Amino acid sequence: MRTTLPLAICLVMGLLMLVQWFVPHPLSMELFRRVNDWMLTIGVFALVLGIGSLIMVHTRRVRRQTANWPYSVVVLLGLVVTAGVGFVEGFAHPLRGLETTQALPYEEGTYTAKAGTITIRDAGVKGVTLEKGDRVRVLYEGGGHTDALVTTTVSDADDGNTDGVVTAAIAAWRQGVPPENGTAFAVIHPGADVFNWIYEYFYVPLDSTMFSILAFFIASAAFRAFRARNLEATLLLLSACIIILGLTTPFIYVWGKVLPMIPEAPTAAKDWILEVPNLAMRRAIMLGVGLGSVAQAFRIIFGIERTYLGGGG
Amino acid sequence: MTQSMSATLGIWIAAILTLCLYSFLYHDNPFYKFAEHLFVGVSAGYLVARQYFNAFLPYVWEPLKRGVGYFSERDLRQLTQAGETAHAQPSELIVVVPIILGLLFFAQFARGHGWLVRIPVSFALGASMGMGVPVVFKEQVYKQMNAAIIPFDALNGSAVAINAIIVLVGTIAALTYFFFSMEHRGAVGAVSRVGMWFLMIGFGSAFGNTVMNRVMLLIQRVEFLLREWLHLLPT
Amino acid sequence: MRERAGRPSVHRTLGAVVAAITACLLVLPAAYAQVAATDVQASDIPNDDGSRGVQVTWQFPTTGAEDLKGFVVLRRPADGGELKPASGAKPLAPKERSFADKGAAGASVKGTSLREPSVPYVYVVRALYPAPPPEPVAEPSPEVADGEAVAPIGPPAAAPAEPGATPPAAADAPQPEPPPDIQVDSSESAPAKATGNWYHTGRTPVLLATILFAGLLLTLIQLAKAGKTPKIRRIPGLEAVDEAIGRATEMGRPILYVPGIGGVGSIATMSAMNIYGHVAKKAGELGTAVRVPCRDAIVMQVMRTVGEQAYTDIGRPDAYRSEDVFFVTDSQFAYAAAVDGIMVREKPSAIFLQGVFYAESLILAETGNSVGAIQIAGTDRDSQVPFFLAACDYTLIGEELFAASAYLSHDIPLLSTIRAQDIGKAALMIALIVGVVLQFAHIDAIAWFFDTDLAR
Amino acid sequence: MNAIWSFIRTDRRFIFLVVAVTVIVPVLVTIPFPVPVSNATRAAFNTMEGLKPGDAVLLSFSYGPSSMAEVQPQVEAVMRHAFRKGLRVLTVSLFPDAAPLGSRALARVVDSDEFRSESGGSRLVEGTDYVNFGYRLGTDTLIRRLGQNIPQFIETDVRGERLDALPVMQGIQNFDQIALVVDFAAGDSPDWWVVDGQGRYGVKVAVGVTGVMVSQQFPYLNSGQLAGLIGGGVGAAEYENLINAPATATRRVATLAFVHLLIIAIVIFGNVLYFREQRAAAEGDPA
Repeated sequence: MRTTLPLAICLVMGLLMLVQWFVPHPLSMELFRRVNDWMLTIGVFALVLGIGSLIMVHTRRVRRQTANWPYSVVVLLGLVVTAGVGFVEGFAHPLRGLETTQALPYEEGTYTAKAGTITIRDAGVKGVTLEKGDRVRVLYEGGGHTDALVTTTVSDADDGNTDGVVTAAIAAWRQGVPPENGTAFAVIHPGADVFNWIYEYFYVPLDSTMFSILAFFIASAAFRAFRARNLEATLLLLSACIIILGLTTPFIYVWGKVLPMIPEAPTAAKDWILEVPNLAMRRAIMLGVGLGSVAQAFRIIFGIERTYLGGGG
Repeated sequence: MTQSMSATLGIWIAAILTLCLYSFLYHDNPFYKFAEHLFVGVSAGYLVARQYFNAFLPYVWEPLKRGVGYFSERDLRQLTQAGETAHAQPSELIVVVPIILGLLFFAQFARGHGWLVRIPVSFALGASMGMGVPVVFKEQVYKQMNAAIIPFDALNGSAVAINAIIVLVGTIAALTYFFFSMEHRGAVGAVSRVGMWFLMIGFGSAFGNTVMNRVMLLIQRVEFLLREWLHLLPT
Repeated sequence: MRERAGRPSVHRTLGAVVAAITACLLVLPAAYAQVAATDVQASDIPNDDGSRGVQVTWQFPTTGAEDLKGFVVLRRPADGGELKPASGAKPLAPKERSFADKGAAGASVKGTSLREPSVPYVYVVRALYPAPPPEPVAEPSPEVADGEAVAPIGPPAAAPAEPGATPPAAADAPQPEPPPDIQVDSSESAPAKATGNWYHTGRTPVLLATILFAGLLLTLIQLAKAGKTPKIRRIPGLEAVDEAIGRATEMGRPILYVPGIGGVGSIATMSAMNIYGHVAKKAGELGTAVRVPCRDAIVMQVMRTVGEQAYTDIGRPDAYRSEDVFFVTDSQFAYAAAVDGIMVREKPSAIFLQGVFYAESLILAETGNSVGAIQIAGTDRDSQVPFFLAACDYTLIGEELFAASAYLSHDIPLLSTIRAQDIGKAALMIALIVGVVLQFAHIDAIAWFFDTDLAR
Repeated sequence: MNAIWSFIRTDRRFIFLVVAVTVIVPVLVTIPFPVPVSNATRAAFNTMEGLKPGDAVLLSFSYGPSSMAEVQPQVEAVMRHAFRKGLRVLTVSLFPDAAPLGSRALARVVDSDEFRSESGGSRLVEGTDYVNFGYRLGTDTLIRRLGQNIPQFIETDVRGERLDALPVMQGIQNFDQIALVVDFAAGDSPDWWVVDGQGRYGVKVAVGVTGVMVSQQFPYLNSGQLAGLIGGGVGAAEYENLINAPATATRRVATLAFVHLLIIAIVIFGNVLYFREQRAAAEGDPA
């Protein structure tokens, strides 16, 4: 039971999805979609375990005051603050979730503002929902603007037709008095701005900096590893150097001046390596890896390889 | 050029974090440790919120709600807008199958029932392996085989012909290197040695080609520090 | 006769073409040859889920109708109803001889991949000609066998659908400004319906390979069980595994096992799990800790199962610590930064980098190298192999990683699957050589077999 | 002397320092470098140069933020060239990630000094001189749909204006009226354009790609299926050079050249060290 059931599930799912690829029928497409959705669902639960593991590791460090424990506080704070901001902002605007603020400027329609309501006539609001918490902004002709908060969610479709005429209940205008009727206005759907600010100014720079650190490591790896120890190592280093020089514009320029009879040689050599030996070797790896992957997949489907279940069972 | 307060603050934070990470190149130090742990925390927090709104709600919660016919005011509004009536869709309840599969992960905490964890694992594994087989055959094996043969249809000019033959020889030699069930001695050894040369030239070219890309990323980063942060460069 | 209407015979087609050409020649002096499309055929587009609709094809003479403006394809439900244009507002170019009517497909069911049942349609192809100048009107020739000219009045639906009906003369119609085009309709096609198909014929070559390979695999396993033990060549990177674990034990420092950033669905990650099983056993016997930072929660889960079993197998289940297998974060570079931190702080003496790696490969390998660990790497991403070659002591290239599990376990069924792979490779090599030779003779049978465009 | 050498050999931080200096100094002090032009980039330039004012070019954006460093300058250079020639510029994004980057490039070029009118605004008018279709779903299917009928499939531009009403779209039905397509790619999209756009509908196609993708495009270039190829940051700099408007790419490529030469120097230096050691070892151990 403990081994047979998982192996049977694996076999059935494997063969089912294998056959599915050969069947273009909608039922088969639906099966494919469902199984993929289900794997996403399963992943959500696994993630709970993963995040749980992360939290456990770091709370334990804090509790036991092991070396570097203050940094574990940083991890936990980063986690709680980022996720917390995401939840607060996401729940505040459930329709838009974690999107950033969107402003829909309308320049062709008209609005009629009264105390407590505003009526918007514009093709752009056809079918649009003004959510509670959205803001209507009216732009003054000479510059500047005034805002009002939408107090109840209302949609263009509420009156039975999507004619692009919406009347929304609003709170007081920020500037006190309702603006004169006019044509320049916008609807602002506030979004998860703090959450996205964290993403843009914490996550993105950290991510791209870590990526760019590779430029340093590539240099130190080249220094240490590119030694002409034997024929294979020499081929590796020569091929790398030819490619690099073929992409170095001043080198090509100087080459063209010194050897004008073969001015294109560095580029041509670079291209030849990429197009001929490189292509051959990549093709071989792809074919080999392709067959290897299929064999591995069959090993798992047929239950020959069962390490993932924890040994022979 | 005016920047909003939040953008200015953000650029300062981004610049300082950038320098913290670069400090690792000198030595592991408190600044790097801080940035590294912050990076882990923020990325995990980002993941949690994203997964909640983009995976948990649409793939777990909403189908359950639709299945039992519980609709929020907002759902109802959307349904009527789409011209549909709100009624329970029991077929959606099939989502309990993956939910149970997912919950089985927690069986590891129940003594004696740990083996139940194998069920969701074998489900996900079996399905992805099954999906993989034909696609790998088509995308890797068939496509490459076809591409390897086609050039011999119209060989115009000796240079093209020689290159096509070198590619063919290189492919076969490099494939020979990956033969496992025989020792690489004698003729097989010689061919697989040639295959190794092709592999090395190919790996070298991949290395050389990547240098440009990585250095460009570093230049972009340095430009950020010097322009957006320090304003040493014209915008 | 009913049947013949559904499947126009060659004679009839030829006759129509000849008649059409004759008609053209007859009216040529007037320069307004109004030939109709002939042999309109409609059929379900095969190898799809029904969404690509119905393919409509027709014949049209290549000469004699130079002033043809284009075609409009019209359809009506087979059980009656009006003819409506199916090919959009703008006419199809005169060179077209076929049209895929996506509109005939059943509507997709919202939120699913299912489709509503589709309706069978009957098709008519309408040829459009510029209206003649008001004065001399060329009478459409009655010899036009398989179609008729239709006066340009009203909406297209007003066109008579009955073949052989006497066409009203164009001149009789009122002449609005600008004059509308002259419309010449073909006769109706047999009904056709867009359906989902149960087998994709273009994928037969892949099916063949799948069955052959699976059969080969299972046969070899049976043979191996009957006592034919397969041999396998030395793989240096794998021979070093035990050495690396031993060294870590001597130095009293932990082992770091990095399973890459792939998910559980990727084959390289699976191989990484298998190698981990072996490493955990060896290290467990020697009492050395193996630390496993994970980027994917399911991978972490499986790694824990594998580790637990490994310790059970060597009889020390209590020595297994599940917290040694832990989740870091799913962000690629945050993961790399954290693993770098572990490397410089815990100074492992052996580092395994096995599985799927992208750009972070060199970040990890260089840092590992700088702390002086013995490093064994393996990945199926050929673009990352050079960085492992540069910074690690041993590198498993591509397929070698997949072979590792069989190699380390000495399990006979597993070893025989490696042999199956080799036979597969040999078959590919032979196919390659034969294919190239045949290609010189302009026989593209093998290239065709491997053509993936058919399988789309 | 030997002590310094052994320090360099054992401490890679020396290399890090040199790399940092080699990047920062050229970024700060712009050093003009000659950029020789490759045939592939020249072919792209000549194709564009051969078009007549009023011809339509379709720019297809199929890249993302991670390939921006190389591709974005290509987009700006090609766009600038097209506007200079008085061509009608149509843009479409094949991936959602690409849409903001494409719009940003469009805004930068349109609002640049070169196209400023006397009144201070840009003399290029959206809808008259150019149109942005935004992101459209469908990848390769999209290309086939565009080949059949552009206004019918796209309907409205990114602002929601109907295409039939836009002066820039007058007379444009399908690929027959598109003089050239330039695809800016970081993935498989050149294949789609060559197979579906060029192969099926016969439209002329040129591509701008990231450095790592260049080699895969050569078969297409040789067979004439591609009318030009701009490869990576270097290709972008070449194009900037050809249209005589050196910008981001020219500056970055100058810096890149220093780092490239540095790496070559590092490799040579490493080998010199290696052979010295070998010789020393051989002399010290005559057996």
